[in-house]
Amino acid sequence: MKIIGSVKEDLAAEKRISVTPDVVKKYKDLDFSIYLEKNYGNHLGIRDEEYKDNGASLVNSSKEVLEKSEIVLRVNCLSNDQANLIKNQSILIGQFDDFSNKEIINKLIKKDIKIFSLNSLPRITRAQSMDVLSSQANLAGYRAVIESVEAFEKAVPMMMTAAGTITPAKVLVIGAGVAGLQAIATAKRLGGIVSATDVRIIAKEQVESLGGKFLSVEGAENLETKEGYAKEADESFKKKQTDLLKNAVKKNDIIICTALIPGKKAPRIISEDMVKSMKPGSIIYDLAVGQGGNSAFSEADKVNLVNGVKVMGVKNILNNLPLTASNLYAKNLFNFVYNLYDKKKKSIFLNEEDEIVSKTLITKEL
Amino acid sequence: MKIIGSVKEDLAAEKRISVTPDVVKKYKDLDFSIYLEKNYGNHLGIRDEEYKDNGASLVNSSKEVLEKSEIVLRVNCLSNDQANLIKNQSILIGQFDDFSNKEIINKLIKKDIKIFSLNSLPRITRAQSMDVLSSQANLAGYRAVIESVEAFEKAVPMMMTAAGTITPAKVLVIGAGVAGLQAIATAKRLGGIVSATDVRIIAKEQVESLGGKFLSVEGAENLETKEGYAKEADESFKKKQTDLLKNAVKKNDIIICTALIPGKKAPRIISEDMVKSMKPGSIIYDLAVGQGGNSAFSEADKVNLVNGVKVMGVKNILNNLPLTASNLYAKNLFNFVYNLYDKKKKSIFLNEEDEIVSKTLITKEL
Amino acid sequence: MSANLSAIFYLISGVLFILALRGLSSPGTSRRGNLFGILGMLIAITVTFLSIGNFSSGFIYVLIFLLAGGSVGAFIAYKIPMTAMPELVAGFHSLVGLAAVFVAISAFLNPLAFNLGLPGDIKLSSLIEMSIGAAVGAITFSGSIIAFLKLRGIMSGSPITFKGQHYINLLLGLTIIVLIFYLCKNQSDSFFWSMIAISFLVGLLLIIPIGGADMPVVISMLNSYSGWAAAGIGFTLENTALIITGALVGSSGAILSYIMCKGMNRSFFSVILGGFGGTNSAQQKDKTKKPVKSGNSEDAAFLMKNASSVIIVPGYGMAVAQAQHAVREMADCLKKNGIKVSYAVHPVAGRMPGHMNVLLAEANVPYDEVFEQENINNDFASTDVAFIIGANDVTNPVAKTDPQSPIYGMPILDVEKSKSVLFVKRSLSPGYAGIDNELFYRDNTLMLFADAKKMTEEIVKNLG
Amino acid sequence: MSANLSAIFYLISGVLFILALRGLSSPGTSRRGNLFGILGMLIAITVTFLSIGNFSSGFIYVLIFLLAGGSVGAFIAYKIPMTAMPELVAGFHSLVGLAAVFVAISAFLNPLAFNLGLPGDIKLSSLIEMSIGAAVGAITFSGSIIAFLKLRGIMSGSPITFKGQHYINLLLGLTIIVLIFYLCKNQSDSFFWSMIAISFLVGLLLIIPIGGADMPVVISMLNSYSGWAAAGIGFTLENTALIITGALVGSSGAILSYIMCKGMNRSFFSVILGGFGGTNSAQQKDKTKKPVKSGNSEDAAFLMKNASSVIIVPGYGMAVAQAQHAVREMADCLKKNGIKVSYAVHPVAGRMPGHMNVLLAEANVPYDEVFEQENINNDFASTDVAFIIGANDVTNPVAKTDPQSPIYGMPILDVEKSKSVLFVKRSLSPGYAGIDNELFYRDNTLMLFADAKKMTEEIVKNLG
Amino acid sequence: MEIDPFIFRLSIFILSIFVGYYVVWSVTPSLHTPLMSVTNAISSVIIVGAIIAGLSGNIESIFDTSNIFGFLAIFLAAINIFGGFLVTQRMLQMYKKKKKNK
Amino acid sequence: MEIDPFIFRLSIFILSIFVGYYVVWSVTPSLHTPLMSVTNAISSVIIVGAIIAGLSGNIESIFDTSNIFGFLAIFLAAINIFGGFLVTQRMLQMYKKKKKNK
Ligand SMILES: NC(=O)c1ccc[n+]([C@@H]2O[C@H](COP(=O)([O-])OP(=O)(O)OC[C@H]3O[C@@H](n4cnc5c(N)ncnc54)[C@H](OP(=O)(O)O)[C@@H]3O)[C@@H](O)[C@H]2O)c1
Ligand SMILES: NC(=O)c1ccc[n+]([C@@H]2O[C@H](COP(=O)([O-])OP(=O)(O)OC[C@H]3O[C@@H](n4cnc5c(N)ncnc54)[C@H](OP(=O)(O)O)[C@@H]3O)[C@@H](O)[C@H]2O)c1
Ligand SMILES: NC(=O)c1ccc[n+]([C@@H]2O[C@H](COP(=O)([O-])OP(=O)(O)OC[C@H]3O[C@@H](n4cnc5c(N)ncnc54)[C@H](O)[C@@H]3O)[C@@H](O)[C@H]2O)c1
Ligand SMILES: NC(=O)c1ccc[n+]([C@@H]2O[C@H](COP(=O)([O-])OP(=O)(O)OC[C@H]3O[C@@H](n4cnc5c(N)ncnc54)[C@H](O)[C@@H]3O)[C@@H](O)[C@H]2O)c1
Repeated sequence: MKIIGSVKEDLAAEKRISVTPDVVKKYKDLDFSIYLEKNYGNHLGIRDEEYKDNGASLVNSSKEVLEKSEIVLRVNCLSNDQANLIKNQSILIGQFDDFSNKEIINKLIKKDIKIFSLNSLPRITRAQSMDVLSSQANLAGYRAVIESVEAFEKAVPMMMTAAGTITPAKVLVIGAGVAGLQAIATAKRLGGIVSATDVRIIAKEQVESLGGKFLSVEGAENLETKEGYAKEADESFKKKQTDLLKNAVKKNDIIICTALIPGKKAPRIISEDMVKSMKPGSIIYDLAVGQGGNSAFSEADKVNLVNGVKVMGVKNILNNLPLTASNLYAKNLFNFVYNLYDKKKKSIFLNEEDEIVSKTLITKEL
Repeated sequence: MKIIGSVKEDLAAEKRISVTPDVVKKYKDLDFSIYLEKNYGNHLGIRDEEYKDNGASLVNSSKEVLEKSEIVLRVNCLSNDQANLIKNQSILIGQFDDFSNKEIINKLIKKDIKIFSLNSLPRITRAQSMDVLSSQANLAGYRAVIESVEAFEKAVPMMMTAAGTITPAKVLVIGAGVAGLQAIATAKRLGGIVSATDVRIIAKEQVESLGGKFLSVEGAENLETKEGYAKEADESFKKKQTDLLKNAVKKNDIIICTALIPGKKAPRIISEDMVKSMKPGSIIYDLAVGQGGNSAFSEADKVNLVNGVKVMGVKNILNNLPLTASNLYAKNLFNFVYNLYDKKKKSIFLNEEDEIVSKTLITKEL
Repeated sequence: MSANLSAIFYLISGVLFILALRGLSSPGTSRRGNLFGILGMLIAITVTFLSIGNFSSGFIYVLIFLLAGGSVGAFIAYKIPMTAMPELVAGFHSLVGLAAVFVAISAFLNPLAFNLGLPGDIKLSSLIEMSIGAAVGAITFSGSIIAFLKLRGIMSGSPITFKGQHYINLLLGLTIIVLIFYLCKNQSDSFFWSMIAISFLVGLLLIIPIGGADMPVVISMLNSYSGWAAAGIGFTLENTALIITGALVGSSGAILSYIMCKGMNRSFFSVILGGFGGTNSAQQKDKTKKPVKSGNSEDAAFLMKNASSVIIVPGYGMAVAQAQHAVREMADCLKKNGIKVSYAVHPVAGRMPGHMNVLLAEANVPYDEVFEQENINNDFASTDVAFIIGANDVTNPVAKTDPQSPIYGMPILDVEKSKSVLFVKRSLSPGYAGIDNELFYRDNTLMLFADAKKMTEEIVKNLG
Repeated sequence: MSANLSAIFYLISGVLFILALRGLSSPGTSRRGNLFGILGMLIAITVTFLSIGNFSSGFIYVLIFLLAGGSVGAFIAYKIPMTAMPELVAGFHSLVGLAAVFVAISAFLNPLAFNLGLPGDIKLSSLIEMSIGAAVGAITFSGSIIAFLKLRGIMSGSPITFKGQHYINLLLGLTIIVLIFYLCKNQSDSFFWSMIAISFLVGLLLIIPIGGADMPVVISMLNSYSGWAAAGIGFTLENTALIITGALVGSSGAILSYIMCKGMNRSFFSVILGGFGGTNSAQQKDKTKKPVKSGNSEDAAFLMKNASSVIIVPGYGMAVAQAQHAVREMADCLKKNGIKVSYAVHPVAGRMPGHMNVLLAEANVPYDEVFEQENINNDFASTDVAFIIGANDVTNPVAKTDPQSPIYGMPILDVEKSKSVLFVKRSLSPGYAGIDNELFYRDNTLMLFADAKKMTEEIVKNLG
Repeated sequence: MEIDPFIFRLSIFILSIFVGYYVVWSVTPSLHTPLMSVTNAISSVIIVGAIIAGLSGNIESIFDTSNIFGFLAIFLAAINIFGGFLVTQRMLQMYKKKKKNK
Repeated sequence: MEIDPFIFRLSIFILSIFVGYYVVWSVTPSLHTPLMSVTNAISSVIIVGAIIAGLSGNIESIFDTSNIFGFLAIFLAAINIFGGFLVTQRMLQMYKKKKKNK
């Protein structure tokens, strides 16, 4: 198992890549061979030469790559055609979604392909370096703020000038997970007045550790699971949260939504009324739009203008930051492969006792 | 002279407005009457009611406003039609350009209209509160960075993460005037590594006072005029600057151009070669594009992709920040009117001995 | 009272004096310290009475003089304006010096009464001790008089130097030693009197060349002298109280003047030798003689610690020095002490619109402590300290008064209305507008000449 | 040698001892201080020889014992490992105490030789002084022995308390006083000997209940006792050197132990009375008895000031405490002293990717001082101080060694390789991963228990 | 083998110098002036000598020159004692008031 | 009217206490151990008493019990003197080395 390959994604939907020239070098150090489809990184300004210089082989068609590779690296799931081409018993690593990719996954399992979905990576310390959810959400949080500020028709920081004072923009971050925290940090940097809310009580300290203000829902129990994710809230909690947010939403200029419960539809937190209560010119950026959205009126890849409020959401915000996102993603993949690699035997060995292996491996048909 | 009016601008080219609800109140305190064209601030989310609540009268047509007003407030020059409608001997205040507005200005002068162009405001301490160039350039600097960062496909701040380190983006600001300084501040805030260059030596201290690094052209004389603007540089200086910048440009990810010599075509500072020497994915934002641009390939309101480098420039960047910009602009105008207002006589009095009056008044045909 | 018992009481009064000085070294205990001092003095005087024991008619005279002096002293203490403190202390010193001389003379004239032998046949050691006491006392007296006159303004405060002054002083000092030597040999009155006379002269010559600015150091130095004089007399009279107290005052005075020199960044010797004072005042003359009060970080810390509200006015200098973090930290310290802190940001402070906001935000100053000019200008009048850091033009009242000035008409921050104004800047040089700021010369202004960051950091240290 | 001359020399040696202690109060002058001490001792011994003046054969014996003792002392001083310092000092104390007892006994047996009267008819004052000297000396001796045994580990370090111990001590103390009283009345040997015996007992009982952690305070306290004992003997022998030095050592020891208590945040009395020590060690027992070295800001400042390079390792605690500005300021101070400062940022420090970068950027830490783990991990070995502020998991070596641990396999910062490791955190509680960090218990680790911001600010103060 | 009391006095003198040195070493600058003034007041302990001088000699001739000098010295020292302590008191009162404002 | 020398000694004693108090008041914590060790060494000035005790009595009977106690005391104190100062020296040496590294 020493041949790693990667083919181009569907550029219309995905600009990220799974292999960067940097990691090619790292794979080579472990004696892997790398096959990439030609023009693999062209759309990001990465020329084929850069890959070649680092030791990758570039081949003309995706077919060739898939037929050769024993390990295939992906961002998204393979297309149907690609699934047909991939070698039996090979390993496929990427971010796969149980729901939307069901058919293809079933097909691949039939071909006895070992599918590792990094979406199911356990949130344990050792897995941090492979945690694509973290690495990508982090960038998503940053980017959401940048895009919101760009869309915002006022200046964010406070400026006391001879022509009067510009009051600082108020930014509310809903959900203080990885994406939310980075959003807080970025908004703070730009000089916004930042507050945030979350169902997990521990988030309070974390928000404050970034200089943000935490809006606590009174009497909230701690809705954190052992794994560090959020549990679904009950009705009484939701009611209290709504009351709290009704007020907060009205006063804020920019709202970044990142609330999420893994495996569930995203909680609806901002109602239509709340959106309408905001000042014209305000922004709602809904990062959870892919999971159904935290806010009313949010639609993927659209900007909806509601009473002068821009409600925005992008399905794949990382397409707007593809270079950095790919760098991190490719490193995550490398670290994952490295974990599969037996340093003594100098080859891939799937240790099923390893939580990281067992939890990410999709073995049964869905 | 107690009737002030303002009509809508050409919304295609200008989103800023000259009168905000806030300043209406201030004018009323001085017993002015305010006439505005209906839907005056609609495009910015300001409803006519807000103006009315503060005491302005909203009339149905621009014609009515122009015929009634003794003082007309503008952002840009009047259109030909409007120039025909404006009352003889009235006062017109705004930002007018000797070159592009020549004909209209001549027409107005013939109608014995007192035209004040705030572009010619002397940069004296007392005039700071009316200085539209400053107030607008300040916002332009901020906005240029926000837009560049949005266009930039990588993250700006340094992040050391489990998936590897994101190196901070390098930002170079050319020209450390009002716009440049605010650009430096904004880029610093976002975590960029910021350097800047200018011909005025005093700018070094100012750049450093914002935490930026100053790139000094060796042996540069001080090219500052008494009025605090820049002088044109000689050839030997330009050569030295080019050498310095050749290196710097290559290393930077984002370049914000703000260099300007008043009344002259903007200096060409970044050559075609320099642009091409940059990494793919880099950004050049040319704020001086309206005056001819500091950079090769920069064109107003276009994004040119040159070897993967995005060269951007907007003619009126303030259209992207119209609310804040209008707030400041309207206050500047108010302060200007207030300066014309004789507190004892409680009326407008044009004191020609006042530098502010004499320098801004266009008396002769161009 | 037995000699042993009185010796013990003298020891106690000495200890009380130690506790007095100790108390004075920190504000919290200072008042108690003063009480210890009073108590010590009371004990010393009472014990002296008791140990002499002969309540003859002389006793009444002693009481009369004591009370007369006391009332004069009390009167002066109550009448004197607080601003005249330095010259008052100088004046008092001269009295101690003179008293020491008188006691020495008395002992010299009537050694028997003091157990020192017979007139004309005084014990050698006593004679030496008494001469030293008298000489130092005389120097203290005349030196203090000069210091008093200079501080009072009766004599020009500027240093009066002349060529060879150090040599003359040296010569006179040697003369005193020679005179004492002969006095010991001959026990002749004339040597004694001339020694005292020359000592008076030395006192004059020592202080005349020292400039007014250095007077506090001089006073402390004279204080020290008066201590040594008392100690000398103490040895003569074999009195422990005098010895302990004299040594205490002598050394603490010397140390104090050393500390003060250090605080002013002046060399101890250049102050004491006086000649160097000249350079300093020459500079002052250039500045068209307007006097400026300048302080150090400790003064600033003290003023702010005792304030109930402080307004910080940042300007371009704070940006240049990148002092924003230090300023924030200073504000934190103040707030911890329950002092209200706000920031007043002038619309054109700095060199770009919103310059100060950028920096304050960077230092994480909460937005609700930052006020624009219009909203805070009225608060200065009810504020104890305006802390102006690297700002200048934006506080210059000339903008309100002088139509000729380039900044006429600009609204300014009314910092001068607060009780004390602290200006942190490196020099008296003007700001962007290039005009002098008369606030620097006001009575309630204290200039803190230093780089903004360094000064603020030092203030933080002294606040802690 | 005349009594006067030797008195003067004794005074000089006393002054030298003062200068010795003074020197020891700051690192720069400490070595000179020690020399002063040696010089003072040399003078005291020489003068004693000269003033006795009869160089009989006894003199030879004195020399023999002196040299014998000296060689033993020198031998111990060279052989002892640096880590055994505390018990060494305790051991030495016991010797001083015993020596004082011996001298007192000698004086009691042969008062004539000391000018104290005849055996059985010793001067009252001398008898009292000598008894006090002997009693305090005996307490010092036996107390120091216990301290020594506890520190050496021969005796359990945990405090041994029993009911009514304070009453027993009180009773014994009263007994001593009564015995001295009767001794003065009867001058009977037996009272003298029993008094000494009971004093030994008191020493044992005083120290036994005190826990090992408080031993440094105890040693300093015993130091003080030995001083008082020497002073007591000094009064008996009418020897100024002994009086000055004894008082000096006595009071400085007492103050030092007070300061140490303050530094450890313990009440002076609870330490000295011993009973309270129990509570403390109970806590320690919970922590499975692993000893932790904890220090204060001054220790940290001292360590860093004397380092040539410092690596700062920030963690989530720095973020919680919002200590980034203070940390930056600390780094500035260090850099001003020519110390190299870098920051080591672990990829998962904090609670979000890049958490530390956000904060360091906010505090304006230059990018080129911030290193990611891979690039700086090798530098720890050549670094003097690793300053870990609010980080925990990211430094936990268990990640390398224990496959069972939840953080096994995570790359960690090798902070333990640097010469000293400072941990700023509020307690011994674990970090995010919930596991204990064995670094806390290492020999080259100093824990600084406090809020990160407060501690850093204090360190800054102590650096300045 | 009695020791000359002078030696004792010398010891006392020297130790007092040390005490004086240490006692003011760490004083706050803002207390310099009151400290100076209290030191000044204390230095008028010279009055002890003055009283001795005033009361020296026979009971009859209390107006010997030496006595007169003594009386003058008492007068001067007394001014200093009262003036010095009271003025210090006043100064310190000021500090106290400021504090209370808080 | 001679004063009892005891009073002088008492004065000296009390003043020394003050000096002791002040002299260590501001010591750096890191110097606590060396300071303690030097104080310990200094306290062995008790050797002065020991020498007197050892040499007391007639020249013939130098092995009186009292002398023997004296000799023992000399021995003990001597250990302390040498040991104490040398060990302090060693400790301080460490500090110095660290400094030089800079
Ligand atoms: N805000 C804007 O947009 C803008 C733009 C252009 C001009 N201006 C003008 O700039 C001025 C702003 O007023 P301002 O009060 O902020 O500044 P300022 O009047 O220029 O005064 C700044 C002061 O800071 C001191 N300083 C400089 N470096 C320092 C350092 N490292 N440490 C301590 N002090 C330092 C200087 O005195 P020393 O040299 O004695 O230290 C100087 O007097 C106004 O006149 C305004 O009109 C403003
Ligand atoms: N970076 C990420 O993206 C991310 C995300 C999730 C989890 N994590 C995990 O978080 C951990 C990060 O490691 P770390 O070393 O930064 O943090 P850590 O191991 O959680 O340790 C933080 C320490 O800071 C101390 N602390 C808290 N508040 C403090 C205060 N105010 N002052 C002083 N100390 C304070 C705590 O000890 P006391 O209570 O004794 O003071 C605690 O032991 C890793 O286990 C990592 O896996 C990281
Ligand atoms: N559009 C994109 O391209 C893109 C990219 C990355 C991440 N994301 C999305 O961003 C979101 C956040 O990602 P993450 O990694 O930070 O997830 P996360 O699980 O770390 O954080 C989600 C946070 O929301 C909180 N939360 C859950 N229910 C809540 C409620 N009712 N009210 C308030 N808070 C609630 C949770 O406690 C948690 O802190 C997800 O929806 C993720 O899919 C989108
Ligand atoms: N596009 C827009 O909507 C918009 C809005 C506001 C301002 N602007 C433009 O932004 C620019 C800057 O405005 P400003 O108010 O800061 O002007 P400014 O005069 O304050 O600053 C211009 C700076 O450029 C420097 N400079 C001149 N020649 C240079 C050279 N050869 N090399 C380096 N530096 C040089 C000058 O010294 C000066 O510091 C202008 O071109 C202005 O028109 C554009």
